[in-house]
Amino acid sequence: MIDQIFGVWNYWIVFILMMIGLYIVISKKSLLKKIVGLAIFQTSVFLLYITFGKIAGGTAPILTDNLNEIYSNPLPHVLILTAIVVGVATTALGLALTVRINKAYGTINEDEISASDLVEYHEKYLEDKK
Amino acid sequence: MFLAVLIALSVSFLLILVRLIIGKTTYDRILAANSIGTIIVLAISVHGFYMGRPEFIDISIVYALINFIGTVAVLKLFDKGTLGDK
Amino acid sequence: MDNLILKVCTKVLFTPIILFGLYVQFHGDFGPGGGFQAGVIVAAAFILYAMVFSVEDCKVIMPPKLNFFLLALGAFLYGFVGIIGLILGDPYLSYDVLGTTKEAGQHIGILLVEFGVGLTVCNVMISLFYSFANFNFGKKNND
Amino acid sequence: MINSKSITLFLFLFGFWLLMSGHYTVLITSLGVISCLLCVYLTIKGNFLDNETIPIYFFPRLIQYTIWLIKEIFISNITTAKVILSKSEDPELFSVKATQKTNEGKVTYANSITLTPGTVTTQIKDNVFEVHALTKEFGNDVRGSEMDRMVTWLEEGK
Amino acid sequence: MIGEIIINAFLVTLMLTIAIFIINTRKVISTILLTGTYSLVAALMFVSLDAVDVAFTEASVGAGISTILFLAALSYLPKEEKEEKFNVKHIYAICTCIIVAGLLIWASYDLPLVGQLENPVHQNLAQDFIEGSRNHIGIPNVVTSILASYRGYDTFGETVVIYTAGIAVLVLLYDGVSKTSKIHKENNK
Amino acid sequence: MANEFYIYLSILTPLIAFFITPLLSSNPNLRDSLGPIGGLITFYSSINIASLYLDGEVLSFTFFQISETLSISFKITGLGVIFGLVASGLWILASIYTIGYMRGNKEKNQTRFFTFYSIAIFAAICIAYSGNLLTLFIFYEVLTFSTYPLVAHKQNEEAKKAGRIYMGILVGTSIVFLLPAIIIVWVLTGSLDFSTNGILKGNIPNEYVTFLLALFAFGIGKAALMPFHKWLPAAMVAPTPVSALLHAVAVVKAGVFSMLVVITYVFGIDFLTETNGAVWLIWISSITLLLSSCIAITKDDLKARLAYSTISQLSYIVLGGAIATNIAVQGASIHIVMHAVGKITLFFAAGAIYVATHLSKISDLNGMGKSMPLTFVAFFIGSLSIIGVPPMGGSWSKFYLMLGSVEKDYLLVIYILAISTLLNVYYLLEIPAKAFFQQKRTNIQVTKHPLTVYPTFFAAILTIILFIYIEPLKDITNLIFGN
Amino acid sequence: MMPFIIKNLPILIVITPLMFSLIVAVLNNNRLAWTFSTFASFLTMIFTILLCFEVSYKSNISYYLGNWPPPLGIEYVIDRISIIPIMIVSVIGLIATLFAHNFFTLEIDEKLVSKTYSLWLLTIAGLIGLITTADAFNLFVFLEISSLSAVALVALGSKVDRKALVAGYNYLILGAVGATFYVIGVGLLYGVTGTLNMGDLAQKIPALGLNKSVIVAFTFMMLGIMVKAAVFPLHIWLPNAYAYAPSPVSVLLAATSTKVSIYIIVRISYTIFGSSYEIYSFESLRYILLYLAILAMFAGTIMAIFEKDVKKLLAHSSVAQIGYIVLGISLATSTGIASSFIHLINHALIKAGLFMSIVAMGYYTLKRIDVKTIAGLGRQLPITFFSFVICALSLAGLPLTVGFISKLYLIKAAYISEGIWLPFLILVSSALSLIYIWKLIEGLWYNEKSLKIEKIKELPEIYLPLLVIAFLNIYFGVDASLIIDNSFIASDALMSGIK
Amino acid sequence: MLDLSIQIISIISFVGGVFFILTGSIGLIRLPDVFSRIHAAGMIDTAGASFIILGMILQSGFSLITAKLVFIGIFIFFTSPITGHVTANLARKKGVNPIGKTKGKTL
Ligand code: NA
Ligand code: NA
Repeated sequence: MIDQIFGVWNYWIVFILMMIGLYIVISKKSLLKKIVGLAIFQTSVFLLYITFGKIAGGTAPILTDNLNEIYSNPLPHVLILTAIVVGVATTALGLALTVRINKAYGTINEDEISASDLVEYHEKYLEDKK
Repeated sequence: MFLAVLIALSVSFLLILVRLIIGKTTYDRILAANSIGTIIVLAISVHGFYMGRPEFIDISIVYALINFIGTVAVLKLFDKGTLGDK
Repeated sequence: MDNLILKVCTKVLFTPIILFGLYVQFHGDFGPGGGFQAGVIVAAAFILYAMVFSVEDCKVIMPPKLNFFLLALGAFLYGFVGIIGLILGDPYLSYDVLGTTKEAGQHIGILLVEFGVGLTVCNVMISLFYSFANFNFGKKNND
Repeated sequence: MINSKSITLFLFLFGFWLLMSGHYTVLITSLGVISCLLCVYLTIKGNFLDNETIPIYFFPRLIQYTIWLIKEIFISNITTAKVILSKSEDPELFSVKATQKTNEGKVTYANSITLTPGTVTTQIKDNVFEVHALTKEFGNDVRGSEMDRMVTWLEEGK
Repeated sequence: MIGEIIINAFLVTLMLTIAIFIINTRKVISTILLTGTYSLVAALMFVSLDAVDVAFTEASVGAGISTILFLAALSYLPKEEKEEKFNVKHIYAICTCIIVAGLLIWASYDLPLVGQLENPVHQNLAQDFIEGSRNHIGIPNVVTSILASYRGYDTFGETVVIYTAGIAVLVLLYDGVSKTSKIHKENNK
Repeated sequence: MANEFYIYLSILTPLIAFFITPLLSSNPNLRDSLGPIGGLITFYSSINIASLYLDGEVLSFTFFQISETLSISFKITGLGVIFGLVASGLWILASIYTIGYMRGNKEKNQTRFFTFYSIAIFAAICIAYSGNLLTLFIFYEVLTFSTYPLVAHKQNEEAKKAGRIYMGILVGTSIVFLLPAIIIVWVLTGSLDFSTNGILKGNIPNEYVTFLLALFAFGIGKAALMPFHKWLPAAMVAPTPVSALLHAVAVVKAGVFSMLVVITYVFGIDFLTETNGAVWLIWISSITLLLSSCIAITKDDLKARLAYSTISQLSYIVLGGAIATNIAVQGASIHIVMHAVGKITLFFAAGAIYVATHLSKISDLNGMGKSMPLTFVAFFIGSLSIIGVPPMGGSWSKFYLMLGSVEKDYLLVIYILAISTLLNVYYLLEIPAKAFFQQKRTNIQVTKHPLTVYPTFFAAILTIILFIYIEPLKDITNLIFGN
Repeated sequence: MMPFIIKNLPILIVITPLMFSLIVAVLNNNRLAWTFSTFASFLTMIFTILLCFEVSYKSNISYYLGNWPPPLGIEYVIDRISIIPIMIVSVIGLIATLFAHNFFTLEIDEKLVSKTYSLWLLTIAGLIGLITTADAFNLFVFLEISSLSAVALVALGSKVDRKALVAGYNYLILGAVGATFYVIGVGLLYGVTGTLNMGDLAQKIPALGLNKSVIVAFTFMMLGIMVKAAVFPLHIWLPNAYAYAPSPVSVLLAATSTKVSIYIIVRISYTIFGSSYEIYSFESLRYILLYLAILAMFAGTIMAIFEKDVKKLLAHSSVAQIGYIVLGISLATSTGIASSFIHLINHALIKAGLFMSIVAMGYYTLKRIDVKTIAGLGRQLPITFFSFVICALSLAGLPLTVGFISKLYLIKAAYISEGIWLPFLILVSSALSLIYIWKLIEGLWYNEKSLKIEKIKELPEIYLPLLVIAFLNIYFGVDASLIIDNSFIASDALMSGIK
Repeated sequence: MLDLSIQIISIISFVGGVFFILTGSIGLIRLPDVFSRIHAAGMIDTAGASFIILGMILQSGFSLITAKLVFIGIFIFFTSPITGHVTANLARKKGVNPIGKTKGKTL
């Protein structure tokens, strides 16, 4: 019973965590918050992978002299190491863009950015009319 | 025994988390975050013993390090408004 | 940050942190860690130094040009180790041919590529910090 | 650039390495030597290989001081715990004069104050430290300047 | 065994709590610190799931470097988010999330239970890697031997990704961007 | 092998003209002479092709194999010979006339005009000799696109708007209806090659025949079947030689030619008769025929009236195809020739009048007959031919169409033909009547350009010649369904 | 030398641009950087051509990276299918690199040009790596290399227009979400099979029987890649990204990046899941894709009709064209896939040509090219205009151009599978596309010019690549057998994997 | 015998560490202002950490892990006063006033 709950509990919470991240990405207007949401989303996915790799009663896949040791699966770990790096790369690039956007627009709020673009468009339109 | 320590650490973690969230001043938050850092450093080490593989203590060291630098970064940001020179 | 305690302590901590990073770099075979983590730790030392003193001071130790060169060099080293395998007649990134025995080859290969990773990661992190810290925003927005 | 400081630093670092490593093969150890040399080189390049970074002259008295400090820390911890649990805090903020001459001395003193729970150095202006204490007793301990004397002793041997 | 379960359950729940707090924090600095803490707890979770290398990385990157980058960027950004009223976009987001979460939970009924030795994940490859690392490569850290040798190409790719990010940020935050170009002038006439 | 040389020659001549014309922009005389010379060469080779065809030679070659079942290939068919003759023959006349018109009117961008004129002729010839539906479709589109610059020649808003309608309808219908129709044939039969008995028989369920034919009929917008006829009057803004090209030679004839080809070589008239798949087309074309005649009456603009007349006349040809008997198809193919010659006469006349007087309203032409006798006589002859009065060529085609209807007992069709003839009489003969018998109203300056007048008159004479010299044409039409 | 090269071709096509990108970054001289980049893309193309020959008689080349046999290590597979997108990327890559130099010097800070070339080569390397890999996770890594570098390149357009930043941001975030979805999918698959190698997955999935995780994994992987491929409702990042990127970047991305992603969609659905079609009837999924494709065709076309900015107009049209390609895939027949491949190739040629001619006009006039500024430009820039018209007519599907061939086969495939209604819709949308194409051609040639510009001299380094593309548009429109045959071989190969 | 005594000392050490950490956490919550809370945080860092580390050292026997644990201890001892001081310093600089014995009264 407890095995069963443990068996899926991790999955479910991880899914919910992912969705919180995704929710932030979709719903928030702040460009910075979206990046945060993305980070949460990705971190939760990492957790999913690592959960796959776990063996109950196993140990970290760093070999000991004990030949009967059960090691958790190292492959997901490797994959996630790569994914973490990719995640930080995305974060860095996103932040750089956010900073640049704030410089160019004076805001990092999605709505205000579109509004600003719209104003620019209309100004140009009026100029053309002249 | 190690589990008991871990549970105790978790309890204090939660207590400090309350401080982190209610904050009051930002400095309270920084302080709380830093303390949480220490708790986690200890927790990682104890967990290693609990799992019977204490040799992964390097993670604690890294965490202690990151905790320190992070705190300095936050403080610097509050002090100067930037992490850079200007 | 004009804080005496912080400055003195940073000076003291700088080298041990870097050494710890290098330790992580070269002991990745035996325990947790490796090039990537090492790169981050070494970079953390530089970042700490840059925050406590100034980015300009940090650029004395790690000039941007050198930083950029090393940033590319790390990844290049990784790719080049692969090419050596290629030249010696094995598929790309095969380390078997690098040493006298397959196992020795693997050791050498792993050591080198991990070093490449560490070099790139460390320098990218420093470079990221330089870029962000000294970004020319023009008029600061402080709301 | 080979002087007592760089050599000492190197030895310290290498000791650190050996303690951490646990793999005493030729390859790893020589990598360790290179790493330590690199670290020393960086301090030289950054031009901060000075007394603040590596206060050699503290060393003869350092162990004795540390033991004393640990004792102090232990005592003040117990007192602080009492204060917290009995809700009897009575904070105060005051200034004390530090008698150390060098930066490293002052820093050691300030840190020692902070490290003992119940007292925190909040500001350093030249020789005057502003200290926050949890209760009057803690304040009295600092004002009693035993610690100041210990640090000055650490610094100057007197 | 039971201890593992408790620790896991506790940590995951903790992450959930932090994540929920992140949703509605408008103070950016709190968001950043909470995110750092989230990563940190994730790192603990990784340790407890035997992924020490991942924990190491998550602690140094997720909690460390990322936070510093966020803080560095924050100095050029508004310190507080604008207030948002509940709007259609939120409903849309909630619906998307519910659907996606529903799909995933539905899928989880056919996922192998966590931690069972007979799971396909553990039956395939894993043993080969462990044996290979012991006998052919001769490195105790299996993660390192997979990372640098078996899947060394992935790691090369990863290095290139981080290189890309470095160069991209360098280029984007280059000092000279404020100068306007010939075309820009023409357009803004 | 050597005989195929004539196909190459007739195709390449206009293509070469197309490439050379822009190079000669600095030398107008040389440039303008390319048209007539090219026309002569093409016509010469077309005649040779016709005689070879009559001798029973099967001329065909594949220019390019795109994939296994797709190729760009050419093949001489009876219908193709007729259309080839028409297109190349009238090119001679038209090119001479164009010189006069363009110079007389001092139009801009003459080089561009001649360039695209050549490419249009090239496309028309390629359509005539195309050996499969793909080739036909390709050059059908080339023709559309190459005539756009001609339609929008004046580059003002009106011309551009007309150009858009022109392109919109022609390309739109061809893409939306014709292309799927072709692809359906391709899918059903695995081939697109023309065959004298059709290729669809046995490959398509009978109930789909009507549908597929409808796709073709409306897809070939150039046949101007209602409701896709609007492009034709819209294109009237173009210079008159273009109108002549569009309405008499290349474009509309390419349309009806394609219709006939589809009916005879893709469906096969026997198959259509068997399945009754074309009956609806008879009614659609009849309605178009009547309605457009009625509209023509209401138009005061000369070219607009001619345009609606064209719509109506094209429907005769489609009708011939739709009746789907040997005689009717022969009549339809003869009508291609007859209408081409007749209508070109009328347009040339209209252009000549415009060049000379800058008049385009019928009501302004009162009494102009005396100033421009030759032109109006030619107009009169052309009108008679279109109405179908002997001894003009048009009478033959109408005769055959009537025969076809009788053969199939479509009495109503005969009545419709009769009514439309009456309407023709009214709206066409009104013009010369006014010109000769009404009083001249205003004092109008008349400055004729000889190169506009003589080709017009020659074209009129041609309608008579064709009445007399019909035998070769009949021989060819007899071979439409194979030797 | 030669056997060494032949043996290692699959990896050489990836590491050549990759290693050169690392070298180019540290060069100080911009012209030198360009020369190196050109050399790298030229080498890549040579290797690709050699690979074509290899593939044509080996039909399936497998390459074990690090000498570790799959599924232990990462495998590269080149076959008759993947060679098509590789060819697209390397050919367009070379042409675009040749074309890029003037634009980069104009549109990007002088100091950043060499780094821009580095990102440029990374994009190319990333795209090729994506195609060649047979490892589900390695695919993710290269997906990120290509998209991160592409994002940076797009954002570099900010020197000209600040909207490039927002475009880059949206591209980044959506792309990252997409990639994460993909990773979730791969994770689920890994969880139930324990392997990452595509061939191995294909073997193991049928053994699982009807498994919910596999269905969800498929859905997630597809969703993730569909973001990158800009399939209809997930395309929102595309128009701005293409429109505000620096000119050469627009050319490269528009011609290659979505094509590669679409190829991956095909790869996932056929190579990985093809073996289990019998177990999972993906019929409903197929129809979802089909309807999305139809929506894309119309949405893209209609947006393009009302768009004033020409680059953006072309981007909208790309959305529609992606719809056509996806439509072919969604038919799930050999002819359908083949028609998709045909259009994949052809659209690369068409869009490259269109973007190249439009940005060339922008270069000559120093203006953003919109419906007003193009007025009369055609007469000033006849060669550029000529190439533009060829490519535009090709886009419209005029006979004798590649666009016609694509439409022909697509409609045939649609008719065979779905009857007449589908071809009808396709043709209506392509007839609608004539409206915007005609708007441009008419504006370029027939409108009175609105810009007061002195006589412009067209530069050979700009018009030569352009003419090459225009020529290819016609050449493959006439001699289409190469494209058609290979597409059919590819699609047959794919379909043969389906049980 | 020795083992058992080490075990007992170790347990005592853990208990002590836990005691100080919990007390510190409580302090962090209930002390009135940031300056007072620094003392509580300091307690966690010093007594709390060192007792727990001592407990672990006793558990580990003498090995590399001992050395690393010592390093952690030293590092915490080194950095704790810095963060404490800098936080207090900054709070002072930014005008946060310490609260006196009765709430609301600043010093
Ligand atoms: Na490692
Ligand atoms: Na203290």
